[in-house]
Amino acid sequence: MSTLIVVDQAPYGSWAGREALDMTLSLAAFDQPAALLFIGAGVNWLRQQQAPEGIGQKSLEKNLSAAPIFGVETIMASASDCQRYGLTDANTLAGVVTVDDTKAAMAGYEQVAFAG
Amino acid sequence: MSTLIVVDQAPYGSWAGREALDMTLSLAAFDQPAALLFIGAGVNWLRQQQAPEGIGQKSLEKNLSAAPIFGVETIMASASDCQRYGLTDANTLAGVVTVDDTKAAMAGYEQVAFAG
Amino acid sequence: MTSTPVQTPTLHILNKAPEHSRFAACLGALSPGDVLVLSENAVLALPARRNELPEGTLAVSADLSARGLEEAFAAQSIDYAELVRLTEQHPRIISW
Amino acid sequence: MTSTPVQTPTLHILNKAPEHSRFAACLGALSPGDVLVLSENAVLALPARRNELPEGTLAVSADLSARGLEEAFAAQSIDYAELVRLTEQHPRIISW
Amino acid sequence: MSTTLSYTLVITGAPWASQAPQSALAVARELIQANHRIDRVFLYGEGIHLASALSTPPSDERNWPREWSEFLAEHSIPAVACVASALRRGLVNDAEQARYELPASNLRAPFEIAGLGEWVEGTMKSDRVLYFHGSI
Amino acid sequence: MSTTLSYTLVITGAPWASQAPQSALAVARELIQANHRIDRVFLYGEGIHLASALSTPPSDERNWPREWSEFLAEHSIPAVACVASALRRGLVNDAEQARYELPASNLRAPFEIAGLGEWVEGTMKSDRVLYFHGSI
Repeated sequence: MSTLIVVDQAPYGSWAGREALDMTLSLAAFDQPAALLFIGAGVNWLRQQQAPEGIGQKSLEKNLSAAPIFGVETIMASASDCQRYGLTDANTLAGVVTVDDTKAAMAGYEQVAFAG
Repeated sequence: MSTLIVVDQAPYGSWAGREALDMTLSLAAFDQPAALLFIGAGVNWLRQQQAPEGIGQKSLEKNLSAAPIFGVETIMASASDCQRYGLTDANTLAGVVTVDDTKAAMAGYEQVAFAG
Repeated sequence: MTSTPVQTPTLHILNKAPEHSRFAACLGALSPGDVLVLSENAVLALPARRNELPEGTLAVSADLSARGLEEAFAAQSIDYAELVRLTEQHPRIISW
Repeated sequence: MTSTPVQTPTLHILNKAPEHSRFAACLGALSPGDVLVLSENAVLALPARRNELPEGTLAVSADLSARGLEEAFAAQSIDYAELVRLTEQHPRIISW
Repeated sequence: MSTTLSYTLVITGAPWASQAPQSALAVARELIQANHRIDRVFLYGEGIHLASALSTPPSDERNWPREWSEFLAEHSIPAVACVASALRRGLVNDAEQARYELPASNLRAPFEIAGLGEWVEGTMKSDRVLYFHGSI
Repeated sequence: MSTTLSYTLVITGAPWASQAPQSALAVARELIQANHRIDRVFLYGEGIHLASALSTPPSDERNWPREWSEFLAEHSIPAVACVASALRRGLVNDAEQARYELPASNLRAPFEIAGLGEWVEGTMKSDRVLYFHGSI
């Protein structure tokens, strides 16, 4: 059963992105095919050089970068939303696959869920 | 100190509208000039014949209608948002003043606040 | 890697108000044969954005009634029992 | 009834992402002389909707840094001490 | 269709902040009515507040945590609040109270506290997984 | 400007669902630094969860309820959770526990429980009222 977890909420203003990553890592820990798709303001989770110490939070940047090591098969992001938020190859986390057609990306998974 | 409480959240999907009304009524109870402004999806609080028993909630319709009796000086709604959501004189609570210029409406109050 | 497109018709249950960014994301993800059910705040799209909704869009009756919309949109109204039947018929369900 | 327009310049503190309906509502409520400070998720408007923001828009430094935007938008960045000074200078403040 | 299906319900919206617990309960009742099986209810994120033993709404308002716990007990449906979501947000059972030396516990029976593995099992074994999110 | 002003801070966003308590604490510290007076902190709606005595985040994460309560105690700042918001959402003190015969109380000192009148007084008497909402 392949599962796609979708993140559309901006980083640090809510916990939804972290909780989505936890869900994805849990699936992977149980050897379930799992992937992440970032859309809308959610794509901003993928920017390099996040430094949330000043707001008393921990960066998710390392955790996201390490997700493939823990079995998360793909991290995708909407190409148009990345463009809208000024995310380019130069400032986006390595390993993120941008997709032009998020509808097609979603269609590739048997289950699609949001964290909140 | 005149206060305008603004409601922009849709009815029944969250508690913000109720909590906004409670704030407004509290101001009025202390003889503080208070008014309500509904904008965006919040204008739907003002539709007649709300019957939320089926979702286990209480209607706010009577409380809103009675607000002027308890000293709330004005209930305003964005004219363009009412139009967008199909609210007309025929299906809107009595006593609501539609305003074309919400910016000007807000400017008339010393304090402007949201419930959440 | 399971990237073969799943062609199963999907049941989309959408509870966000039309102004919410996830509302538009849901509309953009609909394929022919999918079923869209509006619940909670999303039923407000019937008076507001009716032309953008696919034909056959359904809405939860209790949520329509709560918001004073049951009479105007009775033709599209379904109760919770019918929503359950739709979940029986659709192995693939997305809750937006 | 206090409906005389208040002409005091207003400090607007906006914490919603640019996709949030309250973001647009805030931009629509700005008058000349008002000050707009973006905080939390709203700082994402700097890369996304810069052209729509009024000249002189400020953003909270800690929120820019958190989201990897401090370097690119340092010119508009203010710390919490400067935010407090803005609240001193503006008796009328709206938190969006 | 008269086949019995199994469901996992995931609730991520809190009572009194969202309509999620209400909608989920309405659907859950119909599932039982239609002879389906609810494998488990999983509370995640803000949804964990549904398992509070201390919620005390005004007497003329519905008490969603109480109604949910009665429904779960009546139909012997397992219900779990995600431990990571719950601890952060101040929802703890007796074991967590003891472990972290907290002044009280506030988990309402029959809800239990467990990990995301319970949710993963739902996605693997239940015929359907339904999510109930907040709407803002 | 070196004049001392008085502030009321209203927090409506919950910890671990919003950034509101963090932003409010950062501003509050600067207000004290700048010799201003904080008349009171008022928790409303979802914001009441900041007054939980049971929040137990992982040890490598900040504990906002604890940091807030330490800050309030250090500077003798009154802090109030709205009673209507709190009771619904399962935040109660000993008095409410006794009155409603609840199994526990979970209000963290020095937070207290009181009505919206405290907020109204803030809007009347404080020079500034700052709101800290959730951002979704």
